[in-house]
Amino acid sequence: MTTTVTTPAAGVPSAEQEARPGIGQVLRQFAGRQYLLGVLVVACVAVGFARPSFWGSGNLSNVLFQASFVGLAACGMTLLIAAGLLDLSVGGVIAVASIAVATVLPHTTIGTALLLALAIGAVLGLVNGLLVTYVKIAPFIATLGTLYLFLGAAFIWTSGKVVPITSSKYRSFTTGTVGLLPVPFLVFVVLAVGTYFVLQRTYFGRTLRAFGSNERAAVLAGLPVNRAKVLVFVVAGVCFALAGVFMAGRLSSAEGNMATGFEMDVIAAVVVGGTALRGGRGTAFGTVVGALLFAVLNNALNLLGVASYWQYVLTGAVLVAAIALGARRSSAAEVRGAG
Amino acid sequence: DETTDAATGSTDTGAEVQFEAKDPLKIGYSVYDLQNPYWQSYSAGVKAGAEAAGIEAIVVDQKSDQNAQVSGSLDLINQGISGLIVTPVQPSALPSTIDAAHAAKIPVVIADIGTAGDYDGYILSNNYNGGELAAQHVIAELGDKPGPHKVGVIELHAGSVVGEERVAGFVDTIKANDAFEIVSSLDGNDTVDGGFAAAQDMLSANPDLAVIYAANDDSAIGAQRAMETAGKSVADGFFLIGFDGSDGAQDLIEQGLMSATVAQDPFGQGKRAVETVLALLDGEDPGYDDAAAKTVFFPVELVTGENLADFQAARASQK
Amino acid sequence: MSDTTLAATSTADLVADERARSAELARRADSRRNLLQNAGVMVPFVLVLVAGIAAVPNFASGSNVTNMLVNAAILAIVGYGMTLVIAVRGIDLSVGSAQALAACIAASVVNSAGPLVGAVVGIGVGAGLGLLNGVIATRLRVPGFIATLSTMSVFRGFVLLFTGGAPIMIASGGFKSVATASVLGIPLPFVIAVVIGVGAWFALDRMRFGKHVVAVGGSPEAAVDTGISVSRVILLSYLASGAAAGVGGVLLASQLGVVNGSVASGLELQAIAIVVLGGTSMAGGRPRIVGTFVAALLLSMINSGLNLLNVPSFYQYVALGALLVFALSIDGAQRAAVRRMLEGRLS
Amino acid sequence: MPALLQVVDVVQEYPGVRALKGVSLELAPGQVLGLVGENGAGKSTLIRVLGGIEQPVSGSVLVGGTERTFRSSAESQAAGISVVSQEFRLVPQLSVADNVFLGHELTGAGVVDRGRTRRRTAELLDQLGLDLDPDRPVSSLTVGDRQMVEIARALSREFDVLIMDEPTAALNGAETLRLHEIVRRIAAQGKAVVYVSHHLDEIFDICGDVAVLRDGALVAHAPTAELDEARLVEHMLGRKPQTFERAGSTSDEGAARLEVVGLRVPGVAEPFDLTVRGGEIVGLAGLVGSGRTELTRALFGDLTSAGEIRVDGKPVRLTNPREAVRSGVFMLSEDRKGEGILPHLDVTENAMVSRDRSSLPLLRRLFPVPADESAQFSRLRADMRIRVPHGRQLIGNLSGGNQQKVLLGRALLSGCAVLLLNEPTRGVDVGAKVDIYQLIKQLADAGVAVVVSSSDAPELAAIADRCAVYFAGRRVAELHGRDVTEDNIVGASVGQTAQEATHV
Ligand SMILES: Nc1ncnc2c1ncn2[C@@H]1O[C@H](COP(=O)(O)OP(=O)(O)OP(=O)(O)O)[C@@H](O)[C@H]1O
Ligand SMILES: Nc1ncnc2c1ncn2[C@@H]1O[C@H](COP(=O)(O)OP(=O)(O)OP(=O)(O)O)[C@@H](O)[C@H]1O
Ligand SMILES: O[C@@H]1[C@@H](O)[C@H](O)OC[C@H]1O
Ligand SMILES: [Mg+2]
Ligand SMILES: [Mg+2]
Repeated sequence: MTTTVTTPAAGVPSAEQEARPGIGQVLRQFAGRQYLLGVLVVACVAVGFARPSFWGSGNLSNVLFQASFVGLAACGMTLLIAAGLLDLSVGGVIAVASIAVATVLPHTTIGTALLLALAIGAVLGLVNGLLVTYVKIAPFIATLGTLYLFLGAAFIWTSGKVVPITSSKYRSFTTGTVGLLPVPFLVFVVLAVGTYFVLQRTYFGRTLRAFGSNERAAVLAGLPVNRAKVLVFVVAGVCFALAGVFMAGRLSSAEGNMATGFEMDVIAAVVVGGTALRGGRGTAFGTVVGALLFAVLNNALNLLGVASYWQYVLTGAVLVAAIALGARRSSAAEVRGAG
Repeated sequence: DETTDAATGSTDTGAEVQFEAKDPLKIGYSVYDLQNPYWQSYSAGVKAGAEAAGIEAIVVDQKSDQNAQVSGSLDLINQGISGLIVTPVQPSALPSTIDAAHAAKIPVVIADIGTAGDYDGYILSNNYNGGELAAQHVIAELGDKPGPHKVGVIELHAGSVVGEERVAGFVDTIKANDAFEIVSSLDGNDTVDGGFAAAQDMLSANPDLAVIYAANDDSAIGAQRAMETAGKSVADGFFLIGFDGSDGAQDLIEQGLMSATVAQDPFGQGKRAVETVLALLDGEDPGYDDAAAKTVFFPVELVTGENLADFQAARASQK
Repeated sequence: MSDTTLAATSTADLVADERARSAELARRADSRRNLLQNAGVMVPFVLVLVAGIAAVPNFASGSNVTNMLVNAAILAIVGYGMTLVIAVRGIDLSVGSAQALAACIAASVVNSAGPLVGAVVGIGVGAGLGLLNGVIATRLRVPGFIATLSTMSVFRGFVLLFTGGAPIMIASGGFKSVATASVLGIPLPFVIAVVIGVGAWFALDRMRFGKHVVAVGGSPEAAVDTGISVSRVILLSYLASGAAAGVGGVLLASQLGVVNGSVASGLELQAIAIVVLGGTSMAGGRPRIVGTFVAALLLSMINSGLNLLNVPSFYQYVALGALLVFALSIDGAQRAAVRRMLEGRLS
Repeated sequence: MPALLQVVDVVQEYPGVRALKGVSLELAPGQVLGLVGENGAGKSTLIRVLGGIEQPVSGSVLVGGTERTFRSSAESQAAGISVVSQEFRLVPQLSVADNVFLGHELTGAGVVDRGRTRRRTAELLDQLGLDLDPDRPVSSLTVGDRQMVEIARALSREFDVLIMDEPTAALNGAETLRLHEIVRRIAAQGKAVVYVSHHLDEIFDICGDVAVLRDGALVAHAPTAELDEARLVEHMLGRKPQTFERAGSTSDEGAARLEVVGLRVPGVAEPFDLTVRGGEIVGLAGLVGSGRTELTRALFGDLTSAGEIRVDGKPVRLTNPREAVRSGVFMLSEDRKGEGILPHLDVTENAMVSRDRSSLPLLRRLFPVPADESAQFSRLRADMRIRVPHGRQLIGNLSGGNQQKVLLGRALLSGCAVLLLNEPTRGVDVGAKVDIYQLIKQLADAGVAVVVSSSDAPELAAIADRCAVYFAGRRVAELHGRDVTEDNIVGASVGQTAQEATHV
């Protein structure tokens, strides 16, 4: 048997050099995100090539409107999903908050109506938060239950009727544009930046990601897990209500059905954007791209005149293709030790 | 420049809008939901109307989504159409769409369901009247037999505009008659499986149910199957009435499995909607039944086993 | 510490006793936890059952019981597949569309080639769609949520294209009677659901495949390290889910006698709901077929009970929501109790 | 002698890390090879390559002289390699028996033969001297028992080469000795064993040869007989080891920071009394199951307990960990993966989550300031020699020992009055251990009351001023000052003191 004994090398242990994240790694991470953005850009260019009217200001603002409704709600959902939670009651919260706006608008100022909507979003979010945190019901079922509860409340409140919004001031505020950009889109961008900030730059966001990653460890680290859980549902409720505020303006009305099925669009935008359902991490930037991607896709199918039934097929197929392409490249995104 | 800022939502105030036909002449139809046979016929009618006029029709499906109603209509406007036909999932959401269309000098014709805003034409099926027709038929057939006859109603999805009217027309008429009692009114979700489940449960709760009125044909078709399972049959005097006059319902009536359906004329309405748009573009009178409300009325008719053949013949000649 | 062998032996005895004592404690805590966890959905089930019988007229009537059992059966079968997928940390949002496509193709094949061929083709279609989901999730590495969200749309498109949006009436009386037939007074679909359920339970609890499912869902790293082919297990789970949707689709076609492209929409939420209600954890690794089965019955009873009471649709939303929350809050309270009890364990 | 297993120039890389820089090794039948090295040296990486869990960037693995590429763990197993990995790879939801035979179930037609599985498992466990019900779900097992199940699993397979990555990290002395017996027997059967441990005495006990990895490179490979512990450590660290000197025992004057009177903890037989003064390090010793863990959990509000707890003289009611932290108590769990790391967060955040912010400037108290936090982390990294390329690395990508160091950093930053440490240096290399002891000592000197619960008797002997020894939920001994020795602790732990009643 050979015996190789090298003498211990004197020197600085390598761990002491202050290494920053390798430039390669930063690039790779960025490319991981850029990738979806790339898909989005390619999609826009391709559609614009086939249908130049895609770049028309009217069309762009239409796309941005669509992206904003989903996106506003998706900001709240991003926080929830990063925390390993979920809220299916989006459609219910939007309905109740919007109906409230539509109901009080004739009697008060727009500002008051808005505040009322956001307050309702917060209260309904609180209900979800308490059920999940203290009654300890799985988020999926708790919020499925409250979805029905809120929808029922909305229908009962309005007797199933539509509550019209006649205030033209409200409508022009919620559907107005600043330059080329729709107001809700601007709000969405601000909210997305805020979401990024909350998630990455605050102790609250860190707590969310911490218990989304390993709840038991977060509790033992002394983090205010319960409070954060309740709070994130409240914040999400406010985001949903905000989406409702603008949606109601666009529809000039509010009613129980106004956002049925919306929860799936919202969750899809978040997940496609790259926030994994298992929690622990979230990307607000991805959510913005995800929301835009869906809006562009739907718009493109209409502009290209794709027949309805084929739209179902193509929507799904494009989505799979887009994600599959990227998934190969960034499969290393799985987190070790997250079993 | 045809592109408009479609989202400003500013309301045109009364001023007469000058329409302008663009070249090539295309019209757009934003349809409620193509999963439903009724709207399939409607859209076929629009296409037929366009073809007859030698123009192109672009159809966009809202897929029952209110937001898609708005964005889909705007997508059409942004494609340089000359006329817009909309069947709104949510009529109250129409005004901003209409404003955008008008800004692009495009006339807007509302196809069924309901209106809001400054529309240029409205093609309407009389849903309340349809409910009345269904009730009157039941009363005529059963009214003198000793009652009270138990009646079940299958509603459209919660919050449906036309559903409310269809149910109201029926219920108001039936309630006025002592021989009938409405014992159950359930949501059939506008679908075959929804209608099945609702009928199943109302038959369980009321084994002596005598009448089911379903507010659309898909749910009536589901209800028929539930009746069969529960051992009820039209042949034995049970009454099953649907709404729409869809092909599926006609088949069941022909086989003696369904009593009647309140037929609307979606195909005819679609054609008429196109004609209305073209007339507006040409500055001609579209021939409204109610000029003040810019409305064209489409009557509904009751189709039973007896008049089915005539009905079908009339419909065939229409195409 | 210069003690003799005598002290050493009694020391060993002491240690052994101590071990035995704590093992016994842990064992008892385990079995009690199992018992309570299994009881999870049973409590609301029994409550609703009793309330239904006591307060809802005709709830226990023959026809209503049959209806509830058949509806529960069709839902439960889809739920079994979903249980499997969720147990491996996946999710299948496409079950509704897959069921619709299977039902419509089955219906048209029944009309052209007879009931048996139709049924087989329907199930085969479901399995094929499930396989497609599995391939997308494993080979293309698309997360299950996105994969099946996409195919939910794709399959719905397929079925609408296939039917052209028109209903397909099934002519064969024999086929339609499957849903209404009964064996010894028990509806056939229910018997089928029980048989499949027993099979699924056996496969999960007693077979190699089941151990692998639990491993992949419970600890993917452990599964990889022990040489289990994780992607094969995931693929098979999606396949099973599709096949289950296919079976459900065939039964649905038989029950409805007429199907069109829009049947079974929203089924995915119901299916996931019963799976979670039944105690299968979304975190993976705990498939609970029996729970899924009981939860399907529970949901079917709730739906039917509310209809029998003729609760207006607006209030049905509220009632269903309240019942779901209530049912799970009982479950949550139980779990909290178990947790408290488990804290007594030595570690 | 033909080599059973050969590793030729294996290189493995992760983003930003070259974990193996061309390692070559040979294993002969009957050989027991010790594999040692600092935390993050690449031991586990090498093992993952051999186990087929990771594919190397370059280099080859030869089994019986023929080159093999393992694309999965199944392929490595088929080639006769059986691995006990450092991180537990058990499925908590499955029973002990199912876990042991996971991946190579005893089946007929796909149906698991439960009887045979149970019997074979019982035999294997018996061999390991463990009396454990094969039907128990793994979720209910103690860490030590889980370790044994892992070992049983490795033994249950057919193998020519057995590789064990820190198998004794969670075992007590008796169990360790039994495992050594088994290793010797296996070697005697002509099979080869690779044995990783940070307990160098073990290496000298059972390994014929030892290979030393440093920074991904093989720096030494020699018969154990040619080395002594000091030289081995020198090879590992690339420098002379420091030694930990316990400063003279602390005076008894410090104020009591933690006072516990009559605390009743479920699962612990006797009410619990304890007083810890600031600056004092109190050890809790005892076998697994003795109740140590429960005590620390109860003191951290993680177990419901009744009785009196005072922190700095103020009575506190601790019903959850959050309250405990707010009252100035912090605890580090022994379950690193399950209850310690936040896998999706980077090492800096993992170290900072519990940081005491009360004395920070306002901005930092309201928001985490990246520059400040990375400075903090750099300090920790230097103090504890954490091997990590940068502060943004995810903690899951660190070696086990380095994860442990980050968690210790978390505890150190918690700014608590009372620090409860469970197995603080489990899996930590010899060099870093000394650094960590130093840090704990510093913390105590700064006035913190430290309670260290450990199954590592030498560790307690090294740092504890006082040591309470538990047996079956009873305090059987309390050792002071010079009496805090390895022998005394071990003796008391197995109950001898219970009979002799020397102290108490
Ligand atoms: N980690 C935890 N585990 C279990 N229960 C907890 C936990 N943290 C908090 N709780 C419970 O939730 C309640 C509210 O908790 P919260 O997280 O708001 O902590 P807090 O002590 O009130 O912190 P703060 O005063 O900063 O809000 C607590 O009184 C406690 O009963
Ligand atoms: N998946 C990964 N991604 C990035 N770096 C990794 C990954 N796995 C391991 N490393 C790095 O590779 C190096 C070697 O790690 P390894 O686990 O082999 O160390 P080890 O010798 O087993 O240490 P310990 O004694 O602490 O277990 C470490 O620097 C570690 O951070
Ligand atoms: O039957 C149709 C109904 O389903 C739809 O909702 O509205 C119009 C109808 O005629
Ligand atoms: Mg608080
Ligand atoms: Mg290691």
